[in-house]
Amino acid sequence: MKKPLVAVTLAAAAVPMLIGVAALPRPGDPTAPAHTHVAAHYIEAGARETGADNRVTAVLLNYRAFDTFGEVLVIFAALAAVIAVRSPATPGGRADDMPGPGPGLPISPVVAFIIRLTAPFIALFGAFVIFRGHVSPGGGFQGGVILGALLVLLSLVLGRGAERPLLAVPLARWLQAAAPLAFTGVGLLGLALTGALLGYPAEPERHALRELMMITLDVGIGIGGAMIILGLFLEMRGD
Amino acid sequence: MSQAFDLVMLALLIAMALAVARSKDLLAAAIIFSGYSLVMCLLWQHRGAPDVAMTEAAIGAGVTTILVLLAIGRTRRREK
Amino acid sequence: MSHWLPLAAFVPLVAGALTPAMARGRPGLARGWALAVTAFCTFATAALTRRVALEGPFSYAMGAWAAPLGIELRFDEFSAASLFICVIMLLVLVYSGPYVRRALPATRIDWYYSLLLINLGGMIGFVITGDLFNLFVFMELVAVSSYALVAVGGGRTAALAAFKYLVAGAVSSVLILFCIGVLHALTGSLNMADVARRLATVESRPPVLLALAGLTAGFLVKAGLFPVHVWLPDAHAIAPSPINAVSSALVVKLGIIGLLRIFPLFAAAGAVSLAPLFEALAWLGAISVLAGAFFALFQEDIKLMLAYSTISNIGYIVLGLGLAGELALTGAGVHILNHALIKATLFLAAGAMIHQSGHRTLHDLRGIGRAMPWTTLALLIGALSIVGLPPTAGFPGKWYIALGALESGRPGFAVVVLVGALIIFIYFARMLNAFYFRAPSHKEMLGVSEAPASMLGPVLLLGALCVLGGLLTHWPVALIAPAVGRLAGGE
Amino acid sequence: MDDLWGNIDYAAFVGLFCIGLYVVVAKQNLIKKLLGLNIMETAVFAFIVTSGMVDGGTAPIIGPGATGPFASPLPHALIVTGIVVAVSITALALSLIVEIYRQCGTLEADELKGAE
Repeated sequence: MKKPLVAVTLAAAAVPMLIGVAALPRPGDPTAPAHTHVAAHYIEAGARETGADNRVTAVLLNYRAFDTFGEVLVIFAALAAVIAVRSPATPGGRADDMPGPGPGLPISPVVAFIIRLTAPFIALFGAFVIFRGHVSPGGGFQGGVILGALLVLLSLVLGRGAERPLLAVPLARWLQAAAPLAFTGVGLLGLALTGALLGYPAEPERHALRELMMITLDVGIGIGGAMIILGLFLEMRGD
Repeated sequence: MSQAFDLVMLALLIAMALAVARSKDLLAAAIIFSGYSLVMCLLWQHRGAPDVAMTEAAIGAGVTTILVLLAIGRTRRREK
Repeated sequence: MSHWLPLAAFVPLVAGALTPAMARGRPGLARGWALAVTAFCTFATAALTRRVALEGPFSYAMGAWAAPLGIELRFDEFSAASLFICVIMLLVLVYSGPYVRRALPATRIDWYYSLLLINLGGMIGFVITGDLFNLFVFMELVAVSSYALVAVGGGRTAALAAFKYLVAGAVSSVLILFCIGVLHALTGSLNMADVARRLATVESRPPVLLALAGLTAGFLVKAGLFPVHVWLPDAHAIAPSPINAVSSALVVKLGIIGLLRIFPLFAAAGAVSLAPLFEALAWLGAISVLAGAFFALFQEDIKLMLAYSTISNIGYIVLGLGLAGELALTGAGVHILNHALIKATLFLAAGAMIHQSGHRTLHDLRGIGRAMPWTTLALLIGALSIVGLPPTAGFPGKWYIALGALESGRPGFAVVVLVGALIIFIYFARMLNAFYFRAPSHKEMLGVSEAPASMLGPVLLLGALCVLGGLLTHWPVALIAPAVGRLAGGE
Repeated sequence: MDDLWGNIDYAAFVGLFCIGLYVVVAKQNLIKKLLGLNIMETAVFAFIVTSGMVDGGTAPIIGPGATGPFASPLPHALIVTGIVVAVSITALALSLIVEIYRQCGTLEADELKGAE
C-alpha cells in the first residue's frame, strides 16, 4: 500500500479507538458494569451451580459451553483446512519438492533418549492439567497442548514419516474428532437429564455425575487438541 | 509498585512489537514475537488471569511460534 | 422448548468433524453423509421457519442457563435465512458429486465435504444465535472453512486469493472482537437483548460510538462492500464453482445479517443516534452499486464478472438498509434471500459450462448456447434476474428499495437503483450475444455436451426458483414484515 | 486527556493494535503480515482480559475460604476461546504461505502481484 494511504488507515483506526477507550470505565474499578452484572453472579453462585472452583472452567464448560463447542470445531476446521490445502495433488505423490527440514530430519541419540525418558512425566503433567482444570488453572486446552507437544516429540523419535505414522490413520481421524464427540455425548446426556442441550443436572445428589460430565468434556478436548496439534505439526513439516 | 510493574511491561510490549515490525530477519521476528507473547503471559498472570496466561504460553508462544518456524524453514528467512 | 433450534447448528458441525473418520477416502460415502445431514438441517430449519411465521420469534437457553448468564439462541424472522442456506447447500452438495471428481485431487474430497458441513453449521449458528461472542465464534467457523475452501482446488493463484481473503477477514474479525470487548466493558453482558437494554442507560458517548462504527466497518468488510471489497473478486472467481456459489450467495450475506443483528443493540441507546450512520450506509451502498456494476462490465472472465456483480448487489442491500424506511428495509431483506438464489444459479450454471468446455472467458465460450442449451437457459434466467426484470427474483428487492428511496424523498437513490440495473443489462446483453449469436471461437465447442444430471438438475431447479422467487414475493415479504417493523420502528 | 492517562493500559493496547495493523498493511512479506495480525489479535485479547481485572483482585479460582475481590472470569473464558481461534487462523495462513511459496517462489506481496 502507498504510504499516505497507510497513514490514513492507521489514523482512522487509532484516533477513534483512543477517544473511545479513554471514556471506558477505568480498568480495575470494582463498580464497573463488567464486575457487577453477570460476572458477579458467576463468582457468587458459580460453585453452587456448577461445582467448579475455577470459575473460568465454570464459564467455559457450563455457562458458555456452546462457545467452547464452537471453538473445538474452529481448531478442527483448521486441521481440515491445512490438510485440504496441503495434501498432495496426486495420490501417493508429495505436494512438496522444496528443501527444508523434511521427514528425514535426523535426531541425535541423546535427544531421543531424553525424550523417551521424560515422556511419561510430560504425559502425567498433561493429564494433571486436564483433570485438575475445575479446581486450579488449566483444563482441556492447556493440557491438550502439553500432550500435543509430547506427541510431536514422540513422533520425532518413534514415527518415521507417512509410512510409519505414530498412530494408525483411521484411529487418528477418530481421535481428532474426540472433542466434538465428547460434546455430543455430554450434550445429549444433558438433554436427556435436564431437557436442555448441554445442560447439567443440578440436584445435589448428582454432583458426581455433573463432575464426570465436565471431566469427560475436558478429556475429549485434551485428546482432540493434542491430536490436532500433532496433525498440524506433521502437515507443516511435510510428512 | 504494581503500577510501575505494569508500565514497564507495557513499554516492553510496545518495544517488542516495534522490533517485530522492524526486523528484516523473519526468524528473529518470530522469536521476538514469541517473547512478546511470554511478556503478555506475565502481564495477564499479574492481572489475575492464570488460565489465560497458561493458554497463551502454550498456544500463543509455543504452538504458534513452532508453526511459524516450520513455515520459515520451508520458505525463506529474509524479508526483502 | 424446541430442540430443533440448537440441533440445527450442532448436528452439521459434529457431522463435519466426523466426515473424514467415517468416509476414509470413499467420496460417495462422504457426499451421501453430507447430503443426509443437510437434509436434516433443511427439515429442522423449515420447521423453525414455520413456527416463527405462526408464533413470532422464540428463544432457546443453551444448557438451561437463563439469558444473560448462558447463551441464548434466538430464532427471529431474519433467522429464516437459515432455510435458504440449507436449501442452497443441499443443491450445492448434489452438484459437487461429479464436479469434485474431476476438479479436486482425490485425497482432498473427504476434507472438502467436512469443511462444507462445518461451513453450513457455522452459518446456521451465526443466524440463530442471540449472543455477541457466540456470534463471533460462529463467524470464525464460517471464516476458517471458507478460506480453506477457496484454496482447496489448488492451482497457482488459489492459495494467494485465499490468503488475501484470510487477511481481510481476520483483520475485520479482530476489529469486531475488539468492539464486542468494548460493549462488554460498558454493559458487563454479552447477550444481545440484555446489551441493548443496558446500553440504553450508558451515558458516555465515545465508546458506544466506537463500538457501533467498528462493528459496522467490520461487517461491511465481511460483506465485501465497495471500498473494502478488494479481497472478494479473486476469492469468488478462483475457487471451485460450487464454493463460489456458497461464498457469493451465502457467506457474504452473513456480513449483512451481522449488521441487522447489531443495529437493534444501539437503537435504544441514548448516547448515539443511528441516523448519520444510515446516511453513510446509503451513500456507500449507492457507490458500491455503481462501482461493482461498472467493474463487472470490463471483465472477460465470466466468474470474475459474477464476482463483481456480487459487490454491486451487496451495494443494493446496504443502500436499502441505509434508507431505513420500512419499504427499503423490506427490499433489502427480500434481496438478501433472492440474491442468494440468483447468485447460486449463476455460479453453478457458469461452473457447469467451465467444467464441460474447459473455457471461462466470454470470448472462448461463444456458441455454447447451442452445445449446452439447458445450462445456458438457466444462466440467462439468472442474468435476467440479476438485472431485476419482472417477474424474476431480482425484481422485487430492487423495486422495494427504489420505492423506499422515493418514499423518503431521495429520488437520487432511486435513479442509482435504475442506473445500476441498466449497466447490469449491458453485460447480460454481452452474454446473450456471445452464447447464442456469435460463431464459436473453438470448433470443439459444438461437441460439448450438457453436464451430468446431478449437475444439471440443481442448475435447472435454481433457475426455476429464480422465477418462482419473483412470483411468490409476498411470502418472504409477509414473513419478514414484523422484523422490518421492529427495525424501522426502533430508531 | 486525564481519562486517557487513567486508562493508559487501554491506550497501550490500542497502540499495539495499530502497530500490528501497520505491519499488516505496510509490510510486503506475507509471514510478516501474519505476525502483524497476531500482534493485533494479542492486543485485543489483552484489552479484554484487562477489562476483567479488579483492584487488588486475585484469580477467579474460589476454593473454600478464599477471599475477594476476584477478577471477572467471563473475559478470561472468552480469551481462552479467542487464543484457540487465533492459532487456527495462523495455522491455516501458514499452510497457504507454504503453498504460495511452492508455486510462486516468493513471499513478497508486490512481486506476487506481478506473478499473477
